[in-house]
Amino acid sequence: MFKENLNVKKIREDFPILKRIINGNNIIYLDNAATSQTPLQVINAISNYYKTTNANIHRGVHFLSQEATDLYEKTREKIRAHINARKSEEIILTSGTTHSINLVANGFESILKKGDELIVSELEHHANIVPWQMLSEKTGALLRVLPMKKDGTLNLDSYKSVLNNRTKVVFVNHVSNALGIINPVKEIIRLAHKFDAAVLIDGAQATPHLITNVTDLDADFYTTSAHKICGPTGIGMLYGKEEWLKKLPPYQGGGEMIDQVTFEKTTYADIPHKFEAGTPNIAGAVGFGAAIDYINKIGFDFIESHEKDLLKNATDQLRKITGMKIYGDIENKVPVISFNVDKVHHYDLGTILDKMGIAVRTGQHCCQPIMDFYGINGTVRASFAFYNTHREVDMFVNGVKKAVKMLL
Amino acid sequence: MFKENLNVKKIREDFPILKRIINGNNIIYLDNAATSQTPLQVINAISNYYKTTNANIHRGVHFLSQEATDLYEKTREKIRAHINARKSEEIILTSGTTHSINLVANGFESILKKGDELIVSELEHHANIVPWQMLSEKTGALLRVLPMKKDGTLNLDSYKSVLNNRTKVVFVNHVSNALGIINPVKEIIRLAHKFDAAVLIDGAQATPHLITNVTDLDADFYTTSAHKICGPTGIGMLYGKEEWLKKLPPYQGGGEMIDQVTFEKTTYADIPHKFEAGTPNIAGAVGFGAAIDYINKIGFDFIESHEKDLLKNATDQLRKITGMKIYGDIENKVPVISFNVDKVHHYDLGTILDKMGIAVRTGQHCCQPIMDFYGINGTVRASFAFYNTHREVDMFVNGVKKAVKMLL
Amino acid sequence: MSIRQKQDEIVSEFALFDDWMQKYEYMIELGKSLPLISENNKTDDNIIKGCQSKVWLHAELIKEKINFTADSDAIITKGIIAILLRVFSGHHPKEIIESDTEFIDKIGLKEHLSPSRANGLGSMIKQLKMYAIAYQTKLS
Amino acid sequence: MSIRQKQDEIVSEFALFDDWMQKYEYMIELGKSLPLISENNKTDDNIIKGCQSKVWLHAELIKEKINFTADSDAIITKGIIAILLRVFSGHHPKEIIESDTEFIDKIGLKEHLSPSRANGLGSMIKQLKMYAIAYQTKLS
Ligand SMILES: Cc1ncc(COP(=O)(O)O)c(C=O)c1O
Ligand SMILES: Cc1ncc(COP(=O)(O)O)c(C=O)c1O
Repeated sequence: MFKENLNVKKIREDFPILKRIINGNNIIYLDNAATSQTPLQVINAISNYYKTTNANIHRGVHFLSQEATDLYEKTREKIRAHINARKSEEIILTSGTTHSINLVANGFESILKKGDELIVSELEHHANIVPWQMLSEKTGALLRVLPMKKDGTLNLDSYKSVLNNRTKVVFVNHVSNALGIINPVKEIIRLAHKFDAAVLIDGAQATPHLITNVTDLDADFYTTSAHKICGPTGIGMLYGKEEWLKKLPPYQGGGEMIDQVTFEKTTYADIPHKFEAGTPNIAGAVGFGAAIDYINKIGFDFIESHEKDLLKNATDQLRKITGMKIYGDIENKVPVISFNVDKVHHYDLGTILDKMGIAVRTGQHCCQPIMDFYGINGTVRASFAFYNTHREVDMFVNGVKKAVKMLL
Repeated sequence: MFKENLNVKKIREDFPILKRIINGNNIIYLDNAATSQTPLQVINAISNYYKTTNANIHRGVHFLSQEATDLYEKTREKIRAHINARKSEEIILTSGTTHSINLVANGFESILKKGDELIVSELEHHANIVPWQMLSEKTGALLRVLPMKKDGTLNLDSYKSVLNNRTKVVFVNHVSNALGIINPVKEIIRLAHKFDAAVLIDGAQATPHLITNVTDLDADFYTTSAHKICGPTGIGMLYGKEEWLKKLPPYQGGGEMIDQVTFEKTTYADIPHKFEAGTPNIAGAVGFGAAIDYINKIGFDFIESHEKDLLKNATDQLRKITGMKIYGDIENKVPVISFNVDKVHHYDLGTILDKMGIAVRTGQHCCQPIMDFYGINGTVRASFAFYNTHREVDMFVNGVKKAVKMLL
Repeated sequence: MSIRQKQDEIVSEFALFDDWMQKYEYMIELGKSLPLISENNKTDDNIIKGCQSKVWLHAELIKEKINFTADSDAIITKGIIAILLRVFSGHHPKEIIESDTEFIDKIGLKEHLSPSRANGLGSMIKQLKMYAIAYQTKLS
Repeated sequence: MSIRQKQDEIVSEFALFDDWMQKYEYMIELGKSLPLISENNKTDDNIIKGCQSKVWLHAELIKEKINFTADSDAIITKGIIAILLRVFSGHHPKEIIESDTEFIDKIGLKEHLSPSRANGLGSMIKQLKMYAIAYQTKLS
């Protein structure tokens, strides 16, 4: 039996949305892998920014502009410290993981030649597939697949046989959003580096649950979105090793990313500014900084241990339901459970759960290749966060039981 | 003499930042062209979104996701109505003008051939130059210039001589951010259409001051940023005619913009989703919608007439200062004044004004070609908004006089 | 019975339910019991692209009236389809064109027709109307 | 006088000012009065890229001490340069390397050294230290 953690009760006070009533029931929010909820600390940081500091940043001589620039740059430094990057110039603020990955894929257009190879894992989110497909079409580089196994883990033996001297970039998520499995990215990077291939790690689902250390991983690129780690929408980051960021051409053209502009010739600014064209999401960056402070205050020791309990509790109970099939049901996971119940359509199950006030995600989770692998067209995905309780787990499991009974 | 408008006093209550004290003085914010201030109505819309509705949109079956999707889509419709577009699918939500322009320029890569021509006005912001330079390099299309005249207006005669059958895209701002001059974009579009060239109008500086009617203008593309019209950072829009948006390939790859994904072949969703990869800035969109409601409540009749008064008041007074040089000093302007004082460096003037609590922008304003045209390396730019007062104009003019006295 | 009358009938039926449970149990029952479409009309051509639950819709003009058959792989979607077909099938194109779907709102299932809902029902109604318009053109 | 002593001296001087006006008037005066760099050292090579006000910096090693000269097109920037040169010019590379710029904070001009400030002074101090490091290596 799992005892309710007393800290969680206090933590929940930070999240006004968790008191929301849906269809007569208190909401049980289990769609955290799609987006996490936002604590008052972050909401207030954003409001205060607009109430006291709002100004366009960089190159402004006036007070507010300086203050806004300092806040913006402070977030860059907070991210650097949080993921243990060497230099803050290695942190690019983007509008999210999708933008980060597109920026890198676009940059490789000038580097790749026909005959070069890219390796994508079968577990990827569309955000880490489509930009590379577009790149592959433009450059003639071949897109090869790092296949998954039945249990949801990656097949490293196949990976070794796909890797070769022509491999230029490997892109793998740190944690799969559809299954929650933590991938052996350090090993994947080590193997790729033997062939001098760059590795991009999509950390969108990892950063909410684990401490990331890009230096220890030796990742060439690492991405995440603030909205998955208690931060605001419209802001995210790209970590890139200095050598790589200097090598890649800029992505978008505009203000702030230039050095000199004439109609004949334009020269670009240094990193990180080269990649930050236009007015950035300044308030979003302020919120992102507040979110990093917030999760560090909660602490990853607590997050990891509480989430592990939630996952175990939910998995243990779900497994007992007749016809239950959990995809990627292994130990090494973040608290994400993707499942189906025999003869029940995931959409129906999600709809009934919603009527009970239980928010889960249903469908393909932007991972059609995984669905194709399992020969299904979707799953129900319950994803937990550190502010979820064991009582919510119980109500969720009861909800599933009740819904299945209605639907069968 | 100008009398203080009583409505303005009430309006200012909506903007808490206007009460901020800088160096012992109440701030006088005259950097509105860089970013406008944010009213409580917008700040609260964003906070409330996070406190009650926050969820990832599209394809979610649960209540919050539906509610968030509705809010997001409502903003699209509000923008459509506000700029009088025909269909809401013609509105793409982007992270801002820079993103919007890059999206279009990138799309033309697949359309242009070597020998095709692009026309850029000499008045453009770097955001409307650099993406097209990058495109020109990639495609071999020639970048030709629509020149400006001494008074800051565009030389339409030269334009006519540059336009020809090879012209594929013309890009001009509706209002110049460095000078504030309103350009004859309807005529520019009409002339370009004779040669079947597409026209992109950068409306970043127009939408805060004028009602835009894209259908009347017959613009092919029109862009703006929410942060310039009382909205949040990190969100903006691209209007594109349906025919064009269908013709252009997607910009970024990722979730939401796809129809089917396999490693062999990916097909894309319809417009507008084709151009909205990944989790958008949902809270930003909510704030953008609130900003449109807000400025429409204030009303453009009021905005235009009050701003005209502010501009006249400030211009009349500044002209009397010895050594004053106003760039683009004509009638047909929004309330932006770009100037220098003989023998005074713009940076010094801006610094002293800042010490008095007066926020102006100094430098090139991301318009190096205009600076090159005038043979200067910067100006002081005071830009007004509907919440500025005549008292602020007076204090600003006095501030300039005092600063010049100190510096000479 | 006219489309309007059928709609009113359904609204009164649904008024009897005390809560969402009863309502959804009823829809699930409808979804389970109705044979909706013949297998040879369940073609890819007849598929309406929703994201998660597939919807097939087939239309035939029989004596100036449109006969709709449809199906879905999700049971709740199927239940709502059953209700929609009961209302719209067997009517003259003109009547279908002139009708609305407000009754869905009245019986508290509005969210299922939202264009952002991942079940294809919104698109199904659009498609249903498109058939009516197409056949109407043919008839006139 | 050591760098530290000069810094303390400047801090006491600035403590006499009642408000920002006096302080800036003093800096403007400094900026106007000092001949900072000889025209033939005002080359593009010696330019430090700030965005709005240009800064030129020239360094020479004379008898194990670095002699700095500098200039700017903006007068306030020039004033601060005058202060910086008074402090750092004429010292042994080692002393320069070991010194800090905290006194700028104490006299209330910190914002001018912020890396985001558009006047190139932040970069100028970096460059100044780089010269010291370069000459130090040469000497040792
Ligand atoms: C005319 C013009 N175009 C484009 C931009 C770029 O807008 P943003 O920085 O919001 O992308 C600006 C803003 O400075 C502008 O004034
Ligand atoms: C693994 C993974 N990669 C990428 C993304 C895309 O992130 P965003 O939508 O914030 O750009 C997501 C979010 O759904 C994700 O889970």
